[in-house]
Amino acid sequence: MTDAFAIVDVAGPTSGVLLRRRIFAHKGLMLGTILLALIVLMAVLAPLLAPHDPYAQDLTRRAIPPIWYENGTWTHILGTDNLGRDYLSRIIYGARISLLIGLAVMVISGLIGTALGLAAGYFGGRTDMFVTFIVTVRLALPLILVALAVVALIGGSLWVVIMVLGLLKWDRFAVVMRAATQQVRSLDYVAAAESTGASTLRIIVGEVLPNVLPQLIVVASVEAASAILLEAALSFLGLGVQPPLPSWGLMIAEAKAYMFFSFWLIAIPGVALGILVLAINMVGDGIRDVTAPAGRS
Amino acid sequence: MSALLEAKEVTRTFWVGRGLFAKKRLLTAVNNLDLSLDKGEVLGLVGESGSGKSTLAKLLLGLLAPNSGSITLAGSDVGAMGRLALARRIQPVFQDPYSSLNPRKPVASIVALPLAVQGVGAAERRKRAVAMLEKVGLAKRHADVYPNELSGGQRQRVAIARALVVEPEIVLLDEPTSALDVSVQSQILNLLLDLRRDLGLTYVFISHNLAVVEHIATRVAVMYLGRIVEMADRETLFRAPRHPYTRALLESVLTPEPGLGVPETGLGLAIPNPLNSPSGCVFHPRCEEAGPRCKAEVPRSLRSPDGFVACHLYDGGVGRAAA
Amino acid sequence: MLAYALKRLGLALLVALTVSALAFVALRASGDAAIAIAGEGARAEDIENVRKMYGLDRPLIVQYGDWLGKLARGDFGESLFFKTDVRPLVLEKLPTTLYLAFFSLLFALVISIPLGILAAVYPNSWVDRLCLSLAVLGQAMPNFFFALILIMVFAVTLRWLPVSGSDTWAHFVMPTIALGYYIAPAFMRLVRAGMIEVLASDYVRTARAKGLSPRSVILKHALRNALVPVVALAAVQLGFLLGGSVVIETIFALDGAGFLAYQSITHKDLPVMQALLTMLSFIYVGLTLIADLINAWLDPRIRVG
Amino acid sequence: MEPILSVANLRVDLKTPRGTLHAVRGISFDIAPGETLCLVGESGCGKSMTALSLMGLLPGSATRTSDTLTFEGRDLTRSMKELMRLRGNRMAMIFQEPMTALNPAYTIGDQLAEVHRHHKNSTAAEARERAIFLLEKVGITAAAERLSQYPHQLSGGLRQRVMIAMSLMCGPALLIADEPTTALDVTIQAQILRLLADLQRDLGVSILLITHDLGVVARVAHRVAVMYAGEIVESATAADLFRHPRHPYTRGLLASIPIPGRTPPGERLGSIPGTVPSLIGGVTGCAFRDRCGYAEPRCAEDVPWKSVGSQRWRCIHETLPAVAA
Amino acid sequence: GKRDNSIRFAYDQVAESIDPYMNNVRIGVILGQQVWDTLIYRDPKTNEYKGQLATAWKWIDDRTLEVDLRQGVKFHNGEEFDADDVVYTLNFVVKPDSKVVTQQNVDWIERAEKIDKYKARIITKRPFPAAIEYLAGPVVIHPNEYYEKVGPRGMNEKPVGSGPYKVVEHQVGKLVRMERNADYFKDSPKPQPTIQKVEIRFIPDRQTQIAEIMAGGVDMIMNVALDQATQIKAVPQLQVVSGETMRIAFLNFNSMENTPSPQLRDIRVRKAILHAIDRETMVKQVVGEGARVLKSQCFPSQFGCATEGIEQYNYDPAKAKALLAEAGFPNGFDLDLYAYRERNQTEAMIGYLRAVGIKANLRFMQYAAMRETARAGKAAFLHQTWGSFSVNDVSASTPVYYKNGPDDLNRDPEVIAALDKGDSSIDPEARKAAYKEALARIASQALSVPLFSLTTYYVATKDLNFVAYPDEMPRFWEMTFR
Ligand code: HEM
Ligand SMILES: Nc1ncnc2c1ncn2[C@@H]1O[C@H](COP(=O)(O)OP(=O)(O)OP(=O)(O)O)[C@@H](O)[C@H]1O
Ligand SMILES: Nc1ncnc2c1ncn2[C@@H]1O[C@H](COP(=O)(O)OP(=O)(O)OP(=O)(O)O)[C@@H](O)[C@H]1O
Ligand SMILES: [Mg+2]
Ligand SMILES: [Mg+2]
Repeated sequence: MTDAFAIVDVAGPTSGVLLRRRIFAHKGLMLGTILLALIVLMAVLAPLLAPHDPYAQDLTRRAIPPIWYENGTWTHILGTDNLGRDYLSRIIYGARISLLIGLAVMVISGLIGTALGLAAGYFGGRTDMFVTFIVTVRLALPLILVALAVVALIGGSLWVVIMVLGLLKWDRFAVVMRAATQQVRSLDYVAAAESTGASTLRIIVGEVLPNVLPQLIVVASVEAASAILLEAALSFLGLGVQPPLPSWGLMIAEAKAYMFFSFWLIAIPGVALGILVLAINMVGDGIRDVTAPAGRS
Repeated sequence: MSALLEAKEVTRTFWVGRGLFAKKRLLTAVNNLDLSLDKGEVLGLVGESGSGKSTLAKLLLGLLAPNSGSITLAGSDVGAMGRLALARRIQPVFQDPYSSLNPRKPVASIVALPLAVQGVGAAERRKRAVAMLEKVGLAKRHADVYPNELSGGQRQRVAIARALVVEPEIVLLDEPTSALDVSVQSQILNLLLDLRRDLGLTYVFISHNLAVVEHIATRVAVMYLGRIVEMADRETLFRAPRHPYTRALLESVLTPEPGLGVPETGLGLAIPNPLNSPSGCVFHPRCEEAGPRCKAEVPRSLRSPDGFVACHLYDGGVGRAAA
Repeated sequence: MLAYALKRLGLALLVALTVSALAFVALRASGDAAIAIAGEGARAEDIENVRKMYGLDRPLIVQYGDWLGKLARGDFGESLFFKTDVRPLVLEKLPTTLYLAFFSLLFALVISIPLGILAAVYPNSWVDRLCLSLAVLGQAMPNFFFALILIMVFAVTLRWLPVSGSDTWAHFVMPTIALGYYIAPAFMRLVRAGMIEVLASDYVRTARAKGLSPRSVILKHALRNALVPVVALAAVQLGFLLGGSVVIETIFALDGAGFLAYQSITHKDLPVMQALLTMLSFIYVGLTLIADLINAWLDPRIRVG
Repeated sequence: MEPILSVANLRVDLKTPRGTLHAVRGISFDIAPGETLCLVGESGCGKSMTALSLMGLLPGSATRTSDTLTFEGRDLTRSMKELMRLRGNRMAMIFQEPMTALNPAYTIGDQLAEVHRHHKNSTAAEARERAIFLLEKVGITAAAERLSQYPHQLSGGLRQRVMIAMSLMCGPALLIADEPTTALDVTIQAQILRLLADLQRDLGVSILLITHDLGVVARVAHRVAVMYAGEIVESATAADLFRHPRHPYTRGLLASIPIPGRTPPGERLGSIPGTVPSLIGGVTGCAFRDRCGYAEPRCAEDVPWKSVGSQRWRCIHETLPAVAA
Repeated sequence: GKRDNSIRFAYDQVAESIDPYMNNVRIGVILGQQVWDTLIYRDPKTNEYKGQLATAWKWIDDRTLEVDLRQGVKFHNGEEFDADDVVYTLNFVVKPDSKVVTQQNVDWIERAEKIDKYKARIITKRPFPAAIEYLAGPVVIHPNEYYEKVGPRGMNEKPVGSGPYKVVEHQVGKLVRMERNADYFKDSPKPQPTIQKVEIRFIPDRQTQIAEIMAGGVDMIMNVALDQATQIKAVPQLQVVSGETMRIAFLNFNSMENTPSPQLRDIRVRKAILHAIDRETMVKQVVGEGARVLKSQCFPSQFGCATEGIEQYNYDPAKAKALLAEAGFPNGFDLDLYAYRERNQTEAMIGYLRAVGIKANLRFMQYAAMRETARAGKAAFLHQTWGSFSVNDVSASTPVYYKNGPDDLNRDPEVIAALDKGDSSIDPEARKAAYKEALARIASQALSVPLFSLTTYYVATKDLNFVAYPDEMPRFWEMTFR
């Protein structure tokens, strides 16, 4: 049993090293992270990056095409919108709005859904029945319709949209967290923690939550992406964020009037939105892949 | 002598729904069961899968409440005792070392959890956890690794360390070695024996491996469909098993002795189904010696000096000639 | 079986009841219906009259009870905006939306199941990569954006399909694609994940050990089990499509329930809103029931206990 | 007699994120007609990989190489088509988990008949008749009614009997059983093993039985091959192996199980220190040397095969010196 | 299309009912004029009144109008037109129980009386000189027997009028199909229709409408925004026709005590807002051809609409900023701006306001909701438009918002007094003077921002002949294909 008998590196790389290796080997995750980081950076540094005031309008310089068109100009690299506002600046500031919506909705709905899901999965029985019921009720309520109705009745604004979506979009969190918690609940380390006399809260926070975290992150990413798209849909119907706020969804909605003749107006925010959602989804998928016990076989 | 841990007429049922269209049905996992455990004993609990061993373990640990009957620890009711007080006196070790350790926590904090719950300070906690890890044969460097970097045997040591760190009187071991390879199993069994000797522990040792139970237990209880059908000292039970099920069980043990072939157990194919417990003696459909009385009457527990047996054979016969 | 049916029916009723109660309270609380009913140019006393006439001055719970009572008789009340009975109005528009949702679902399934299977059978191959890319890209493009592009390409430029309307099957092509493509990725992922899991299962290994052809292993032994979660998702998605077709119906001027809902929202047409929400919730619960039954057929563990 | 299955220098490599895992590292064995060969060893030593590689059921990440791999004189490595014709037909397999090895979506009748109809081109009625015959043969009463039941309606023991019946549907020459009783209760285990032994006597099939339970090995094996870390370290008839275990690992194993009547209760058991080496990366010399009480520096070099009669083992020691661990 | 001599027309609103009394949307007005006739017809070109169902009319006293009715007119269902129809219709719509939606169009009527088969009298509640204007607009005549039988609901499902087109199919919320009324009475001032069929489809999304007309799915759309209209001009198979309308746009303040935006109580703030908006540029860039900057709070052609001697506020952001600073808002302030249509114009104004430091949050809603909010005193700053129901008299516009009515958010006593004088005087000059006084006061107190008149753009297939009128009414009966 001396070292002379050591056969090979028995331990192999530790799991931490392996995880890091998996993360860096995962192209989607890396690409998604980079894209997302760029967009976040753009949002944070908007005042520094934006060449113009995103709200400054000049009706005499309306709908100037982007630089790659024949009559584009370097003063407005992405051109201007129908009120003569610099499109690039609006896109840059728009990242703030879209990210804020994604994040805020994710946090609100995540808190609600995770609390419900954890409670249902952990306590089971009546609690579970109750949560399952309200999830069913929630699912039976057509999300877009209810969101539209509420926004229509109380008036649209950034925070109204965030609250409405946040209060409506917790269902997936609840469903996934419930299943994940049920699964973790049945594992012996929870029973072991219970037999140490640990309080329920301690068990949920210390034993259950860390183990459902990967699923939580994945759902959170999906929900953030879908919240951003939903806001865009609400804005599209005129019931989302209100102008002059440069939300990408709203920009698409306003640009749709120009789509047949000034396609870039709709294409640019459309592509920006697509890239953001794509990046978030790629990050979510990547996390799912690298944290899955066996990885993708 | 009053028992350290005692279960009296304990019953625990579950509602189980099977399939969409079926009604929920009542499953009696533990049925009117009596059990006592004395200080310093190793009580082996054997029985087939689904016979209620784990449920009984959870009842004893206070993780489940009995539907009826009482469980007392040193005379006081387990249900009324409070989780913390109970946890100081009785701790479990579970079967699967892969699922019994939280994969997101380093080993030291897993072992220290019972101390944290008891309110021990962080520094003290770590010191005691590391000391305990050394006691179960793990190196100091293992304190800061995560469970997935440990082998099955090492994990089970961690689980044992976690159970022992609050210095309980009773350790409840639910099939602690059945997921392990034999070479690791022997290490764990040796460790358990050493710890018991050094710390004066009392064990409840659940297993379906009779050879292991014979090796470690001082007293053995045999469970069948939620009941204990026979309980006796180790020697008595293995030398002179009385209940037909115990006998069949012993006959089924395959010792590594070549040339003996596979024994004929004489048990029928009527696999026990806890959802559909037979009437009378629950074992009668598989029993070679069953008679009409077995179908009709639940056998009483016949006390003997070191235990009891629940079988009509020893309580006035099974009735007319076996069917 | 009967007990099960009754239980599900009870659940459906309870859900619909809760939904309608929620809708009732929320809608009544957020705007004065009397003003909406009295309409353009009404004076304060007109509004007061309306309030008395429609019983809007009574406690909310009494009003709700009243509404329920009428509902039990199949009376959804009268549309404030269209001034006609709500029931025929909704029933007339609902089929369009049901068709649309159904065809979209069908479209999504038809593209996602084969792709999902291929991706699972050849993991990490180019098919798999393609599927994943499609899935990710598909979910990134807002469906209204996609719809507008479809219109631009197929209706305006190529003139292959009519832009809007709901008279012939051709009118449904673009809406179906626009709505269906958006939910297809979820199915694709689920089929792929389910197939990967099932293909790694013991019973598929058994089937292979029996010497069966790969085709029969995949289509007979694996697919059926992998479809169980897909069916459940389909029910949820169909429910989602029913509600989510608002945008698409608006764009394509499809005269369905989604658009009716949009109109009733913007016109504060409470009875219609309420009827739609209640009906949609009922349909949703019905769909989950159907999904359960299909799953019971697919998986006998559910069917025979 | 010609061996029915002949394996020489079989290797199975698996690609894993940590590197290539050599699950099976050059093992050779034969099985004679009507013989039961037991492959015994601890978890992860490559038993299942060996079995799966014979059946051509290795996971996609695995590659198999061998010098010889013949079954009934046919080279199994030649064509996948041929292999598919053989498996389920001439060679059949039973798996460890009776709970999950049957497809939950189909009746056992379907699943039994399917294999017969596939290989024998039989009619539904013929297949059904054969299924009933075999179910009765494996001790299932009311066989005809069982055909319309679903797997989940049967207990584990019954399901394993169904699996056995299924493997016998086409009258195979070789049955590969990978831990067929590990998941079962001791009483059921005894019943199943006995059934297998009886079937072998009646039908004359060869059995490759994989297990980690030395008790099972002792009772049912004709010959035994002990695996450690992807290699066979010792092979012998059951009688020889238990009477004279030659390899230190075999000895360690036998010492670590309590044997009723022989091991004094409450005494410390023998044990093998350390843990199984990782199979990732190359290993030269004896893989057991880091846990072996008899190890010497020579063990790191090529270790020769020793043999006495039909007993063969791979160790530098002819007989073990008296130094204990 | 031209081939089958039919017009497919798309519109973005649905009429809640086709019965002209039971809806208050423009498409309802459009339908009303195709399917029904009014007693009097106002020539859209000359603004001259002509007899339609009436042949003559005269005021008997200042509350009684006597009308002679045309003979030989038949409704689409064959019912003959006579005084009963007039009497029944008018008496029906003034009854509160009838729940007529367009109250303001009929609530000047007290009742109608039949004199003989072809003569009737209309009695007004008070002297009402504008009655002729209304009888020439929204007050259509229904067939009494049919209407009595089926009521407004039946009228909606199967409309029957006497107009140049008859409805052959009505799918609620979806489309209305009409066919030429071959028996349309020859003497009508509306010419005999030549287009065989008109299909009015409801397409809510403007963009879809444009796609439809570009794809040839419809023949005509209207209310196209300036930008799109400009661009569509480049499409060879389409024509763009525009015309100024009587609809005026203005910003309205709530300057009363309980205003939600107390900043607006300060006249300097209001003046700052007037100076902040570049109306000239807006007219050129976002409103459209034919539109004009308004000099006072009324449509210039309206009787009494003074434009001289009214205080004018030119575009001067620096001055606006200075005024704001003077008022104590050097860094501007936040307020809500309510709007319901011409959203791009509202947004442009938000941009202008922002440039001087006022952050206006857009609250975009349906008209009714906006008006409710304003009437409840919860909205202080509104982007309104007003079409005066095409009535060419200031009495139909300015007083609505400034004469102490429910929509008056300022209640300036001087304005109220002056407007009242104008409305109740009979002498034209006195009226003019009174209105001018009111308008001047509104301007000097900066109680409104008169913006501009609006233009309506129509897009149609190239081969359709039609004219755009200031009343935003497409007249299918006079359209033809080239
Ligand atoms: C035949 C003559 C007219 C009749 C019978 C009439 C009737 C109506 C009706 C039904 C509405 C409802 C909403 C709408 O379509 O805008 C309305 C409201 C309105 N009308 Fe007119 N209208 C007429 C002409 C006009 C004209 C020419 C204008 C302006 C140029 C105008 C300005 C308005 C305004 C500002 C509203 C407020 C509601 C809204 O715009 O949604 N109207 N009138
Ligand atoms: N939470 C529960 N809900 C429903 N049934 C349960 C529950 N826990 C246990 N059971 C049932 O109670 C019976 C006894 O289970 P238990 O786990 O105690 O058996 P066991 O003897 O420990 O078996 P094994 O040897 O397989 O661990 C089984 O039939 C089991 O299915
Ligand atoms: N799909 C796989 N991917 C990667 N490694 C695998 C896979 N399957 C098995 N292995 C590894 O291959 C080695 C041999 O596995 P095998 O299943 O043959 O062991 P075994 O002897 O059958 O063990 P057990 O007794 O646990 O069944 C093990 O180290 C195992 O971890
Ligand atoms: Mg158990
Ligand atoms: Mg194995």
